Amino acid sequence: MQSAYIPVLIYAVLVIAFPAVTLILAKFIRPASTSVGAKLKPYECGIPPESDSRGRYSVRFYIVAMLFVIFDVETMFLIPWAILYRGWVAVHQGLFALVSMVLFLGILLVGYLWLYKKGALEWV
Amino acid sequence: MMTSIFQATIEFLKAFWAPLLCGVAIVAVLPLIVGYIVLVERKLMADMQARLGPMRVGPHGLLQPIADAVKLLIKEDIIPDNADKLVFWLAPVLSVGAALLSLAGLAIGPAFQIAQDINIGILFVVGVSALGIFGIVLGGWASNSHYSLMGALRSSAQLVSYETAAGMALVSALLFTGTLNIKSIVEAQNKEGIWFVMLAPVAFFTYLVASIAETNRAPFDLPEAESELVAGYMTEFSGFRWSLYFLAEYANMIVVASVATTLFLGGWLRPFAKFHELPGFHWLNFLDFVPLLLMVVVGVYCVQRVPKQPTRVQQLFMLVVAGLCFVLGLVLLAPVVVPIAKPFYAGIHGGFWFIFKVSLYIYFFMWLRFTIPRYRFDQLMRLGWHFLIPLSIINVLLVGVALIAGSYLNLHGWGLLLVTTPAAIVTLIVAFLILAMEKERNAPQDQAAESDFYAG
Amino acid sequence: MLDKALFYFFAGIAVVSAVLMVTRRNVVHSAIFLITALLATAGIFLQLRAEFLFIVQIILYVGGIMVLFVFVIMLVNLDVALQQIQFARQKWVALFVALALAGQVGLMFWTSGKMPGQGLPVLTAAAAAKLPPNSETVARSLFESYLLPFEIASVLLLVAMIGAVVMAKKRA
Amino acid sequence: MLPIGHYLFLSLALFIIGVVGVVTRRNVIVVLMSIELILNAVNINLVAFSRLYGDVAGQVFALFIIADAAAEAAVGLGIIIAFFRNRETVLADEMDLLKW
Repeated sequence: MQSAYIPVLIYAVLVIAFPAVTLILAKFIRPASTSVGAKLKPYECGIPPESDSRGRYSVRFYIVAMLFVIFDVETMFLIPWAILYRGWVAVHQGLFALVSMVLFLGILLVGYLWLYKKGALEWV
Repeated sequence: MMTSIFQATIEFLKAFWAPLLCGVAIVAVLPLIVGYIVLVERKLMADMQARLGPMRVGPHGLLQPIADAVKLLIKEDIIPDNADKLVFWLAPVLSVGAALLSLAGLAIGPAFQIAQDINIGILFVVGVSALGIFGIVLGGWASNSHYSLMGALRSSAQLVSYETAAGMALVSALLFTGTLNIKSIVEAQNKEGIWFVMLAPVAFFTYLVASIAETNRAPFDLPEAESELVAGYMTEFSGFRWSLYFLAEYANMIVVASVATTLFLGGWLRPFAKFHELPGFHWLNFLDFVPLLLMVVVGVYCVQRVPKQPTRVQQLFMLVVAGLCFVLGLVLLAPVVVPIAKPFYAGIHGGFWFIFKVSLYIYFFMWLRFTIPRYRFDQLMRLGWHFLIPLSIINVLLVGVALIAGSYLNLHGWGLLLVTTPAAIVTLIVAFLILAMEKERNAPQDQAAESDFYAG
Repeated sequence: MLDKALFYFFAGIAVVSAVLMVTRRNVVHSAIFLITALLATAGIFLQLRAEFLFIVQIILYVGGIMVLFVFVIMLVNLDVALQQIQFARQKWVALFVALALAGQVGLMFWTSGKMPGQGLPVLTAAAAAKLPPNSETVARSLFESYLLPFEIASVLLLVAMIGAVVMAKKRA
Repeated sequence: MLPIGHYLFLSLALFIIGVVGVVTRRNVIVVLMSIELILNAVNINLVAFSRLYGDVAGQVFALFIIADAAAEAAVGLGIIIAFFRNRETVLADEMDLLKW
């Protein structure tokens, strides 16, 4: 572990402890909850809940998350490219670097355009 | 044995006292800052709607955040019957933890940073703050209510859609910096003598829109659209748990504003910071006195308001606020005029400019919230997937082309504008083409429901 | 000393949450424990001086792939599923596989005549000095030595994108 | 300074847990998550050896493995969604038809 991360680790503990400890402390400060019955039901504008909420939802949410993962991978490959790009440009290798990235992005853009044409990105 | 542990602790504190102090300060002060941001937001909203806003607690409602905090702390804690107790407890903690932890990577001034000089700097901030999505989606799932789960799914769908655009905007800026280290990013802008907002305006715009959507602020506050979803993923959360989500939301706002400030607006640099380093006096160096001027104006305003206060206590309070402003002004003046204090210039003025820019960015968020009506969810997703993402990808490539052209023309600093501005203009033309295409595509929109791609 | 403590800390979290992930009934709890395990692994990466991979692990694995998992769990999560038997009748197969793998490693140590960990090369500071600045070195290696795999990765992603959409779309 | 064996053991432990998960769990989503665990174990090995030899190639390969895991998760979960729409279940042993 590089020493620069040790404060981060301690800070992480602090940051998780802060809300957790306050949540626990708040338990002692506030008056005990005496709620029963309807108050503890999920809020559905006053009507008793019809069903368990953990049911089926639209597949579109999956498509959004899936496309996000793919584009996220793409971004993570773009970032190392981006930080080296100026160095390559300075030694006039920029064109090669750009073409290799255009190829990478181009292949993915084919997929994007296919989705766009198919209407798979509607609503999405 | 005891002494050796004691010695090790001393060594440890010696090595890390500054970042640790920053950490403790952030955790201790941030809730307060967030409280006051909320107050400022309410006051601004009231002002724009010709109301007064909170006035009761303290002079001009200045103690309102503290009253709110106490209220939230002692409120009844309701856990719904069918909730998953462990996850219900964990989710708000996760949300606030991710938002606060990501602050560790940011540098308020050259010295105020918890993760000093880490190699992955900006990615650390972006990556860790993205983990907050689990707080949202798990919180919505745990409360076992339709509104919560729907709000959580919507919110996280929105977050992930705009994260890609934000990431691409980030890449555009990183093309100029050549590093991920936060300090080096700011230094690169100092060396270049020009902020990246000028060199990559389209990326800044993309990041701006994406960051509003990522923080669930109006006009993209779909997850909490009261008229449709009650309060989205927070519906079942009350009292202190709710306030943790609230804290996370505002902390996230600070995070995105800081990232934008660091990447595009020159971080802690003063405008035209290059002239400060030059020997002799340049007329642009009057900017060194702007902080003082600002403080004096606020102080004088407070003094002038003193007679209008109804009670003695409030008058005294106003005077104290004015005095604080003057003292702050003096502190900000010292590094400019007192020779001994010169080494602290970067620290003190850096902090001022950074906070100033972050405040402006957040002010812009608020302004938008008071001005623009809410989007519909499909409009929001279309804006993200059909407009921002292709635009930002094209922008990355065009900025790359511009940089190559710049290297052949041997351009630096302000000269780079010669190549980046045409690139930005081309990107804008592409943007208008995309918009026109979208408009044509969406013209016969009513039949769309029948040919639903994912139905069934 | 600190290195060792941190390793055991992260490794402990990783193993414990991995076990919990496999044994929990509730899929959402499993996902939470997998996230913990992945974050602990990110800590191990950091300890191994792979800063860039640490953040890639957090952004891609935890912030990307796990979000996808959680989404799908939300989409298909019926409470009926919780009441069903969660474990297949293949306990013996699992035990056999685990024992075989462990036995193989044990045999390796038995034949080498050394205790686990002994005699193996130690991670030296000299080797670590070659790694930073990490993002830059990784980027250099990626684009100078592994450019072709990089381009092929985009084909893989394209296939994944189209395949997943075709899977999820309604049947004609 | 730790010997490489520690990391190999950690990796092995995660690998075995992953394999046990794949073999024993009925829920396909958990099976996929166990596969992620296995891939993760591989990554630990790669990064540990990259640290041992001071060569970043291992980290680059770990990067590729993560990209691969993303693709695998996308397609795998797509299959699960398609399966769930038809059978209203995500249990592996109910996947007993080649075509439905």
